[in-house]
Amino acid sequence: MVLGIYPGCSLKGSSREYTESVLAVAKAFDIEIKEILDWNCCGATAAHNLSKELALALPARILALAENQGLDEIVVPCAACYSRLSGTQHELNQHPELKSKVVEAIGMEYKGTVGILNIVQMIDKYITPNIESKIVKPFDHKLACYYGCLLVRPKEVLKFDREEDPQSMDTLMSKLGAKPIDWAFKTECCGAGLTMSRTKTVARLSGEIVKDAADRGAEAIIVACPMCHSNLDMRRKEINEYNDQKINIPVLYTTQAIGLAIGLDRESLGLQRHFVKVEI
Amino acid sequence: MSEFEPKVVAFVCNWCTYAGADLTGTSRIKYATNVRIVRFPCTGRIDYMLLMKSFAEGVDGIIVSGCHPNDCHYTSGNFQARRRWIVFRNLCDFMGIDIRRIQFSWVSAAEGAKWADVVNTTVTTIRELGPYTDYKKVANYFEKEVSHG
Amino acid sequence: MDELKKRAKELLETGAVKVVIGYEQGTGNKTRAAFIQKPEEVSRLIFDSRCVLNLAVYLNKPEVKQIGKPAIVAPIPVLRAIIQLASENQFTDDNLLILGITPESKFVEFNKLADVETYLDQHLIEIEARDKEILEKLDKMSVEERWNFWVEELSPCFKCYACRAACPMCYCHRCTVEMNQPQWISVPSHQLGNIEWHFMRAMHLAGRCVDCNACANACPIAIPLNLLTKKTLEEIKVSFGGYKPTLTGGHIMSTFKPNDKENFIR
Amino acid sequence: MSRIGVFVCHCGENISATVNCQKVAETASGYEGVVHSVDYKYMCSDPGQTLIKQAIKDKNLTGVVVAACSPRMHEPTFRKACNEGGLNPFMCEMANLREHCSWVHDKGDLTTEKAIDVVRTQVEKVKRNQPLTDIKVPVTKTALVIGGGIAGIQTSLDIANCGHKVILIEKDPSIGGHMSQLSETFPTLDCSQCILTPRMVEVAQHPNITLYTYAELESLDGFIGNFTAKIRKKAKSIDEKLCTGCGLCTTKCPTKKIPSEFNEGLGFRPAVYVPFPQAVPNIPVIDRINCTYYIKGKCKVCEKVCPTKAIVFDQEDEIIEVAVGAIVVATGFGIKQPDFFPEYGYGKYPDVITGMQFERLASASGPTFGEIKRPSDGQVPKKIVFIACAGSRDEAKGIPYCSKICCMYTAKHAMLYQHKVHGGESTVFYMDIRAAGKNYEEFVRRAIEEDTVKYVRGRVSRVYEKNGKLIVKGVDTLLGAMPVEIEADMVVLATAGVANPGAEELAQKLHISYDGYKFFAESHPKLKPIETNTGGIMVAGACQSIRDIPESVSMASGAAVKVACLFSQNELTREPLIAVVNRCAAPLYSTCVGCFLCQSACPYQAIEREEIKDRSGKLIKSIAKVNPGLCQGCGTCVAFCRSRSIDIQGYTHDQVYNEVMALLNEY
Repeated sequence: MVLGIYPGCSLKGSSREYTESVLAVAKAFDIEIKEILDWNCCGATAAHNLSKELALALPARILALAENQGLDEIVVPCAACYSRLSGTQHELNQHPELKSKVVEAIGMEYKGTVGILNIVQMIDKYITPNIESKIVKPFDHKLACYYGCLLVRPKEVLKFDREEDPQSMDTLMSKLGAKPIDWAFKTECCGAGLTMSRTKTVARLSGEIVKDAADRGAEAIIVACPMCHSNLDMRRKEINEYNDQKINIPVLYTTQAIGLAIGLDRESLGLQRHFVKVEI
Repeated sequence: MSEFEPKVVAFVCNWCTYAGADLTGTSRIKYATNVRIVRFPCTGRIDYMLLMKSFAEGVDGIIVSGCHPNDCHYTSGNFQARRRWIVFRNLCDFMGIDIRRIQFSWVSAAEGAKWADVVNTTVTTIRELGPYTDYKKVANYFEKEVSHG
Repeated sequence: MDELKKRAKELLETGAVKVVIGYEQGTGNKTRAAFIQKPEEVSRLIFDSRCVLNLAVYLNKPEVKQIGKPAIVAPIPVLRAIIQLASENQFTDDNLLILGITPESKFVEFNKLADVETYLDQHLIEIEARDKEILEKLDKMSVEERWNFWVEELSPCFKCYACRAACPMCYCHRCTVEMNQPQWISVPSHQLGNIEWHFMRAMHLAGRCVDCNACANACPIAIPLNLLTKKTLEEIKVSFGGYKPTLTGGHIMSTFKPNDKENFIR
Repeated sequence: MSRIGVFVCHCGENISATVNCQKVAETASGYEGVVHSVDYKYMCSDPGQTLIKQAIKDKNLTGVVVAACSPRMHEPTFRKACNEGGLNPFMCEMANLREHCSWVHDKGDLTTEKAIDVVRTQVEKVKRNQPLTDIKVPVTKTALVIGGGIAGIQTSLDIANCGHKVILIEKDPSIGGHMSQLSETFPTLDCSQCILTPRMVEVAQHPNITLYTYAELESLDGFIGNFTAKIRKKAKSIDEKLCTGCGLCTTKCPTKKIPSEFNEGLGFRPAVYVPFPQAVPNIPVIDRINCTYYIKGKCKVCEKVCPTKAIVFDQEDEIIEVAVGAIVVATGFGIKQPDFFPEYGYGKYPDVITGMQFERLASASGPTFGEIKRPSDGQVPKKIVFIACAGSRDEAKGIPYCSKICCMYTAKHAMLYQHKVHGGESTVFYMDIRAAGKNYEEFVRRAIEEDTVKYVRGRVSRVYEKNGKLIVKGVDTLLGAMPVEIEADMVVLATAGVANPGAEELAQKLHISYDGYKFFAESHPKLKPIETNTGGIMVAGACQSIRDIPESVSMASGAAVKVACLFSQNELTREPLIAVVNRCAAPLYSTCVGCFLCQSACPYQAIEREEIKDRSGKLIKSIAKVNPGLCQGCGTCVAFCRSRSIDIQGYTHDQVYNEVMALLNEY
């Protein structure tokens, strides 16, 4: 079983532990992960502010690379990259004239047939079915599953989970033996890309999220997006200042939670890289 | 030689365009005399072969007009007609029949002025295009080849 | 093929059907329709790429109906025609047995029309690339050029109506071309009447044509008249999302969507 | 051989000012078949009409062309004159020389030429006209009303009071519909049941009304004036003739904890039940899905206690067949249900309720006897939030339309809350306030100004629970989109009104059309809002689109008038301008090949299947047949028929073809 991966910038930089945990979990489930060679930026939030064609061409090139490298299906762990890639595929499939324009721009053959999975879909499809027998240490904790904005939106494109009240991560965590809490901030904004430029805003937005999770007794927050992770974890100092309260519940990637449940080595999951110590 | 006077025939539905053309009259809005109106109960009744026969008999331009979408007296005759027109017009074009000579329009019973405008612009267009000699040449084979025999 | 022959024989022997309609070697390099009524004659049956006749055309003929329940050898275009005809109320499950042939020349028997319909979902009507090219070429011409093209192509037509006879969808008892009150189609086989005839034929087949090319194959002077029906096929695809023969009815040209798009109505 | 008379009218000077009428008449006199051609000042005047009648007699005319004004103006006049002159009225055609010629063109040869052309076309057309007679269709003077809500009740009473028989069917055990569930009604705040129940009783007692509750339409055949309806009377498991409505069974039934539909799940009912105390008829039904006897095979407590032995466990559904002449569909609306608002926590938090549930809380006959208590713990909510447009006007929820009644009932709810909970605080989140209606805007102002309901213009993004409170998170767009968070004890959602579940299926049984939201489609959005496209079937109330009570009632009375009009005559007279399928000699019988593609093209389901059989009854062929009761004469089928086997009277192929040919070929 071979699966392509598009890491994107975060997974190679600030969120290396996400990559590490994805690879570690994949390995444990005999999934061979092949990185797309020569990949480029997905365009993130900047490209579509500049030019629509650019915003489509960047992800299209990545998808074309995957096709040309013989990958039928890829996993895109970053929610933002995932949104860009699947959005582009959808748009180009809908509009043949845009497609031919973009194909000309990237100078590569592009069919638009690669299967694109976000991390939750990937887990759902390839890991969940075999997980029960592999669990060595049930992840018996109260967890706040935090989806953020991009993982399940827009509905028309993703056709995955309920956009206003998603459930997929909660279901997954229950399977690990955890107790997901019912809370109010599942899809609230974490501040996203403002993490550098307007730290105060991020502290306020992420602060509300962390506080609600803590108030409801969550022992950890589970995320599926490197940006969410950065804001909730790396900005904890600012968050605690905003809340005027020391909250030290850790923020874990879905893959890290799985890794812990199936008894993988903590270091292989990159847990030591977190700002908020992971002590569960 | 006098100026070319296009022959234009209009196929219209009774409930919207025919009534709209009545309103043009009651409002005394003038338009070109070149048009002859044929009344049908509904655009759904308009037979595309009548359009073909009209060209064969020497018209230079055709207007087909009925109720706006959703206004059909029979609720959906115009929707049925529209679908037929889309294919008809495409096939005409494919066979080299000059579709600039067929004007389709929605003219409601309240659009007297629009009717005058549709007629006038169609007549002007046809005047510029000139007589439909291509079709006439094909249609008049009788005169050319047989009548002297 | 052997499988098909075996089954055909069986069917005739048991009396399950009275006739097997299939293909056989004709004169020269041509194939023709075979109407096998005796089990020992099934060896005459053949199937290869030369079998382009749409056999469905015979199903509606009174002479064939008289014989009794038929089984029909049916490659994809015939299957499509059968479903279209069934949707037009021309026959039901009870009076037909279908010996299907897949594009890979494999034999597959269908017991129910509904199964044929499901099977055809994998074989939607698709205009061949070669024909698409010709259509595109014509599209690129000016109106005058297209007009001249068709006047020239159609002028040798002498209205033998082989196209009509070969078409499974042309099963009217009285064709409009034979009406004289009013005279819809100019009688002499001259350009005008030819244009009118072929135009009307294409319109009548719009949304019903199964793209079997039987009409063009039948034309003794090789007029590419299937281009006309292919054009309607293409237009219906562009404007209404295309169609496939379906038992549940809802013919594409006798239904509509309130939001059908056009750009020419003022 | 045709003998046509042409009558050219001057219309005073209206025509003759620009058209040389004399020349028109002279030219026409030269046409083949024209035996009489005159011009006259006013054809529509008495002397003018006499001219026509006289000529018909004197010249033995077989057809008449009146060249005058628009046929839309005077066609009936001249057809009548012809009839009086002894000519079939459909042998008269009009050439429109006024609206389409003299009024729109200047005086000149071209104008006269056009007039001549127009007359010529009509001469050629009328030569091919056929004498036609009006179509008569008998009428069964009984109406079927489907749905016993306020619309169905009103229409039944109105029709019955006109002296006609009515069969009213209702799928629930009692009539009353949604209105019976309401507490008070806007904009007067009078008690809903107080005004409704007398009408319910009137229905039950009316000698002209037959009421079947717990009954649904099974199938419908026929056409206007002549329908046959099959009605399924679902088994109540009660002998209605024996039951006295004493209610002993309902009090003794051991299965008591079934969520009451009438109370929107806020209260309970037993397995044998009447939905509410004022139910009409006051006869219980056994809910077989929840009844212990039907589940486990024993119990029969009700049977033991029933003093009249009215319980019949083995009763079966009964199908009855009735003949009716007209149908009024008044099946009402539905309310969008849970899972639709995960972000508002509906279904998750017991104190997030729908507007209809609030009605039950506020109703004196409701589960709390009119006290506003929250479902979770029975406490009186000190703070309440109403969310308008919960689903309505929301593309993302698939309901782009406005549910129309919510602005008003939300104002009413807030008002009732303020009246009942002194010192309570109510907030309404809204998009726009749509209070168009008599005394409606005033009502909303009263809620805001006198009852101090706080209105916040903005949407709510989420409702969640924290420390036992519901946090309503929204935005105030009038304060520069400021985020607002309100702690509430209870939240009421003004859920979107939707089509009744099953509307689509019913529409298919009735052969009426419905829109994308499954609301039944009216025949014309402006001028025929009550009729459907199927002759003889009307719609009333919220099944056509969401309506409030006054609108439903007016529509119901309107539908009753339509039915009464239909029933005012013994036979329906219809213009014979309808489609016909040709018939000819054997072996063809008809040129129709029975492809039935015309069926899907017909907007009126007027095309039926006719089976031609030989003497032994063997089917020879199936061909199309036009039902003259249903055909409206649009001719869409005609243009669609490949073999031209179907034609439309008054606009036949022969007529229009020759009309066009005459237009183009001068002779």
